[in-house]
Amino acid sequence: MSASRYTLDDYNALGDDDFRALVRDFLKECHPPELRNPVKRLHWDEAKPWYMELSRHGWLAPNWPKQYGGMGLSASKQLIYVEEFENFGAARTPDHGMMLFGPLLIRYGSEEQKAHFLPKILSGEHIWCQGYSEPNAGSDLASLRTQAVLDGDEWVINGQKTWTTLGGDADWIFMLVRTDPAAKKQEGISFLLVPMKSKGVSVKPIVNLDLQDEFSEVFFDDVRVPKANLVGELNKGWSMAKALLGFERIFLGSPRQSAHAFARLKGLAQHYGVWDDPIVRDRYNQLWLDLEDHKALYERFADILRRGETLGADVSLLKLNQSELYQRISEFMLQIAGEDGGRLEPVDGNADLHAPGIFLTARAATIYGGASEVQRNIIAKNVLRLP
Amino acid sequence: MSASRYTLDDYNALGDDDFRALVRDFLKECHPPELRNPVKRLHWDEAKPWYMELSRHGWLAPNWPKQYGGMGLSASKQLIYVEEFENFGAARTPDHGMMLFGPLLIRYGSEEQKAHFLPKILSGEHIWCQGYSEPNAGSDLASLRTQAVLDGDEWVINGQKTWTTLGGDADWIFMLVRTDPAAKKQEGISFLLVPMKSKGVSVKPIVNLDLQDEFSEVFFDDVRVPKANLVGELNKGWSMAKALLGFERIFLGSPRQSAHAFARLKGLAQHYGVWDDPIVRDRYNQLWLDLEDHKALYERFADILRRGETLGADVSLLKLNQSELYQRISEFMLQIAGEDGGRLEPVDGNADLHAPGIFLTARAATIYGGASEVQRNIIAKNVLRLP
Amino acid sequence: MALDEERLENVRMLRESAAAVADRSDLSRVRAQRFRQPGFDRAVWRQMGELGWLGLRLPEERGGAGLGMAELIALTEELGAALAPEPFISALMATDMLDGARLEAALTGEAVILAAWQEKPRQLDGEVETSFVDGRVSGRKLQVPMALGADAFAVTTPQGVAIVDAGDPGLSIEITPAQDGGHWGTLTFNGARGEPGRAPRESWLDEAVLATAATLLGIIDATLERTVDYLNVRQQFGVKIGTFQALQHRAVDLKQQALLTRASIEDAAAIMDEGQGPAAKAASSRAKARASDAALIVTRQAIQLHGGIGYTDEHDIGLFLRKAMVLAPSLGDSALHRRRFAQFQTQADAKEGLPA
Amino acid sequence: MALDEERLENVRMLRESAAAVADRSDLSRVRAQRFRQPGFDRAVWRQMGELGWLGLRLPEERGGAGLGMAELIALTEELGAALAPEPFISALMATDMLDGARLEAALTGEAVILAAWQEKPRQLDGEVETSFVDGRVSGRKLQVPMALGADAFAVTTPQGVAIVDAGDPGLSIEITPAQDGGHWGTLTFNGARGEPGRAPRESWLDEAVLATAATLLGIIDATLERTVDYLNVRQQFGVKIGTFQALQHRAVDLKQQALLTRASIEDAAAIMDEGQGPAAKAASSRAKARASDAALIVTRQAIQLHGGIGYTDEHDIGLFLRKAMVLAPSLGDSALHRRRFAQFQTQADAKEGLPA
Repeated sequence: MSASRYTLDDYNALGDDDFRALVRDFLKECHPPELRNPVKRLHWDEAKPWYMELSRHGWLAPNWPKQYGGMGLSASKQLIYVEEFENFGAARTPDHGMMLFGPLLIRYGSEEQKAHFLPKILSGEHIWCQGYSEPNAGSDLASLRTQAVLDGDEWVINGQKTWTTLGGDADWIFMLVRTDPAAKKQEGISFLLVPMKSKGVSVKPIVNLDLQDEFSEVFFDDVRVPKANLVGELNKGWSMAKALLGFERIFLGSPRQSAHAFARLKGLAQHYGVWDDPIVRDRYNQLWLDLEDHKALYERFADILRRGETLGADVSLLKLNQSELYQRISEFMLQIAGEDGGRLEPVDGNADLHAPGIFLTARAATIYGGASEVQRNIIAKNVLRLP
Repeated sequence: MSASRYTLDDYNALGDDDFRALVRDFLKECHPPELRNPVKRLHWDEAKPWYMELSRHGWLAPNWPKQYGGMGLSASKQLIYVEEFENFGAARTPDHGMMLFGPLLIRYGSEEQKAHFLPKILSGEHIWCQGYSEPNAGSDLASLRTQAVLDGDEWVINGQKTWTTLGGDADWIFMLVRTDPAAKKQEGISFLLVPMKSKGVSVKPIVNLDLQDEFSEVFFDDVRVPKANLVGELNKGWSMAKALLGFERIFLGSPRQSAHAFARLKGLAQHYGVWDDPIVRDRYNQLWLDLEDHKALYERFADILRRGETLGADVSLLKLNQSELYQRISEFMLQIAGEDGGRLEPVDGNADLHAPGIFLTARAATIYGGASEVQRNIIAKNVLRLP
Repeated sequence: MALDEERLENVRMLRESAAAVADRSDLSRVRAQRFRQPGFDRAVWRQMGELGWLGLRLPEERGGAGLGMAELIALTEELGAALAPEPFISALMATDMLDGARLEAALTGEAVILAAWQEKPRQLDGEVETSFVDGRVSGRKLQVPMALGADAFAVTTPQGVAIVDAGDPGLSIEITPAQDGGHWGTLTFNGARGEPGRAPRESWLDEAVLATAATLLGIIDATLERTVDYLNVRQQFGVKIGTFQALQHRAVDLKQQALLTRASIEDAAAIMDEGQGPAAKAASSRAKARASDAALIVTRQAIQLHGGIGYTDEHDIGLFLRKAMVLAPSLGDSALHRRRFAQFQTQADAKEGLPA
Repeated sequence: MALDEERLENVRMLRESAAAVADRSDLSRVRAQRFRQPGFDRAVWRQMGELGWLGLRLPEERGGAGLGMAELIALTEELGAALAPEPFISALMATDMLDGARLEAALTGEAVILAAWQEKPRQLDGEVETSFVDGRVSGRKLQVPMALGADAFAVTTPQGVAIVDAGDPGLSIEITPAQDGGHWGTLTFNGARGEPGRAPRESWLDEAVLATAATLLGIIDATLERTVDYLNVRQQFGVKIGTFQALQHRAVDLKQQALLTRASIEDAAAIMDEGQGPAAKAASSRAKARASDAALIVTRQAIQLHGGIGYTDEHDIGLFLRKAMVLAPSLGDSALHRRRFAQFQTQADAKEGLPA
């Protein structure tokens, strides 16, 4: 990692406003302009220049401690980092290694594992993908069936993962596997690391409803990896994965998607000549108010993190609210577009005017990361304490 | 019963249009003007003149066969009768004897029972109320607990009924009682007739949310009635009551309430100076469309009756739709009224402008006659065939 | 209002033959055609001609079947349920404007002749500006479905209808690919050679509106059938997801929309079969407003109820959503038709002496 | 944004003392007062004075407690949860306009002095026309809550504030009974004798708006608590109705509204505690729009979830609906505040240089 004027020893020593200014300057100077506000999730070959630029400045892993090459940001600084990246329209890189796997390895991995894997994430040598979901365990992760059986010094893995983001781009997969078939529910699940080039691993892209292919299915057919690729304690994978979800859960409820869509509403209504229609304006105001209230709600949860406390089960309400608001906005966009709501491609190639694209993309928001139905079950039981 | 020019031997011989004209003329000439469009359900002392007028012309019981003193109307003529009464804003009399009890007695009662009770309903000597609901069996009638035990030649009744319409005005109650406590669910329930003046019967009015008292609780404390007051077969009361619900079920879905509320919307919006507000008008148009579609849906079910066929489980959808539409209209009225939405009494004594009154009354529509939740359960199982 | 025996039999037969031409349970033909040009099947088109569908509403003396709106909506409903890609309604609109050999070719399915009437987005009633002078057509027409597959177009102008061949050098066609795998054409006429056609019947546009609403009804019902089937099969947490009360109740709400849409459409068909006038216009707009909204509600919820698999292009349920995205705004979206309903219903009520 | 320790302690203490004055778990006092005149409790009023509530927002140099909006909304939230009938917010508005002995009597709770500012239905900002010339007040003021219990009114006029005694022969009060068991007064001044008062602080009206929103939040939370308790107790078909997934999910939707309302209100309080301007006005309107809508949604659904018993006047849950019916449109309904939010937020964003 080569230093730059953006590489500091202690980012947390800056005031919030100074740090925010630093992030803004960094993005302005270093973010590849052509990758700003991408209409789809970038593949590794597209995102690589930006990934390597982040790496060069030591800005890849805001959430990792300094000692492992991260930025070591406090919770409140992490939120600023994310906010500014979102506001700027920064492209997401294949970031599962930084966001999910890194923190897990730092907390549960052996010293050897940390020393081996973490630097390779930061250098761009290893791109990671995540293997949690399975075809029949969408919102019901506990019922996963991909098995790993110990055979001598090796785990033998058979099964299938799905909804793996950018699976085809990854060098490694961190995955949950069933290691004790007799155990029930969340017990008997372990955390394994598998090279994607292993014999018996195959990847099949999933074409989404919005005709993008960021997800894939990953198949495991007698895939063998060394026993040492287990992370943490045997059969405790589920609790480990869950413990790490804490910080991630607020991001699922970030106003980003809704704000992004909302910001396009006025221009869309103007393009279609309905901005002065009072009925359109009233609906616009309703959604505006919903968005501002959602931001206020988000700040309440962010405050909890800023105070160094743990998020409760009610953070599910945040994700629920954001995903449904995002959809309402996208449905209004479709309505504004009139006949163009049926277009396959953007008007004049302008993604900001592509209501049907945003509408279709938004369909996923209430399904992934725990479907709305499951979120409501969780809230009913764990927040409202209903029987 | 004294005849009049409205008393015909065979109403069904008239064409539909002619019959409709007859009903209109009848109402115009015979309905007491001061009782038209009442804001609340009339008590017996208020409704009596109208009841006796109906009786005088032989128009009390449209649904009973001619031989028992009814009008003997075909299904299609009954619908016209009801429609015109609703359109005119005719006052409802205490009509449980005609609408529910009479048909049941005609179908299941002994000749002696019919000869004794039916004429007294038509003459106004007996006013009947219904004893089905119980405090812990609102939408779950099968779990009713009021018991009747045979002691020699008498039934001894203990328990409580609730939501009895105009219980305090009635001379008799027709009720469902549990006669076999060992039987499960709908089995073991019988149909009994009880004089309201019996020792041990007491009535307590229920004040509604809209501060009216049309309902009451009826308590039974060792009430004794002759064994002969059983109607039909022992332990078959539930099936009998249910068999008679067929025709009644379409009335729960009649557009009447929604149409009545909708017809007041424009005047209300004009009174509050918002009729020209495009947002108000758009909502008005939405509800207008909903109402017209509901009427079309109602006609589909009415056609089934006109063809002499039986209504299926999907008639629940009609009740569900009407009650929720009625509420949406009433909620819009409340919104239009602004601060007057908090008024206890009508503006200038004009019930048409009393949005909060209609709003509160409408709350009941999704609760009585099978709550919306129960209707949805029924439809899911019996119409959609979900598990 | 209810149909007599003969018409019930027409409807039954039309539904049956529709099922044979376009199978609602097998969408492989639909998948094979999508995102290709022209995006529909000439063989199927000729079959439609043989079955008399292309002249379904045309009087018998003009070579049509002379059937009513009740029959037309039954047919388009079935075509909707099977997601048939053929531009059937646009062709029906065109047939109304044809005569002689053109008409015959259109009725047999030999030729595909489509209506080109719309000049602005969100247009339904109102003036058109395309000119037809000295046998030459100049102007611009929008939203012609599957325009690439057409042999000719029936073009509305203030000077009367002009029939223009698709290959005319004075006509250029710009194609916009659509979410349902089809496309629509923007036609620019620059002195294209036109033959005179005939003025369509007054009810022409409202019939197309209602037929489109019925297509959406077919989509709604097919989507709901497939979704209920899925709820009866898919397991989660060890039980069928159809046992979850929240999903049951949501399915009921969708059924409610389906039933209201059907009631609205069949009511409108009955009113239109009785005659023209503001009541008929109001009814067709009411039906289209309901169908457009209901179709988007039902197809959106169907994706949600299918969960992750519903978000893949591989699963057929998404095809219904895409079709609804194209047809809900086509020939007027719900906002347009709500306003139009209110306008014409007010006229109709005034005519009947009801208080406005 | 988060409150410091001292203010958190203020809030905690206010909530505690509020619970002692107005118990959210026992509504017998509320029932005893409703549909009676004046409809609230002088003893409770004096208690409010002793606790310093009536001068909560007033600067210390004017004899007030000098507390912030975060404290005020905590207090009115608790009063809302207990359905306290006292016209607390109207009195707070009036105190802002008082001086000298009047102020002292108002602060101690000795006197009930209420604000008379509104002249048209659905009015918030905008001109008033009541005149105050040569010590005489003439004009008409609407919607003064619990006016029959007032000793005097603080009346806004273009010529400055006038304080008018309730018994003044130039003042007639017409009473409108309200659904919550209270009432409001329409005051007609016909040359009534007025003493000059003082101009209220600029933020005066927005503070009352936000305090009313917080009252609605109290109603929402108390309604939801009671409803969830009921779902945990009531049995049907042999099980607790709280086990029904459809009811669970609906309760979650209500919780969502409750949480959004709280976020909106506490956010607005923080913004208003930072200073005045369009952002503060936008925030108070946003909170009131949310609270008004959410309160009606939650209280309506609470009746439904209680079933038949919820439709009786005997059950307390209906009292919350009635209160919401009065307060949701009070000081501007959601439609008014949505427009006002958009207007001021546009100004605030322009000030910050954000794209409009």
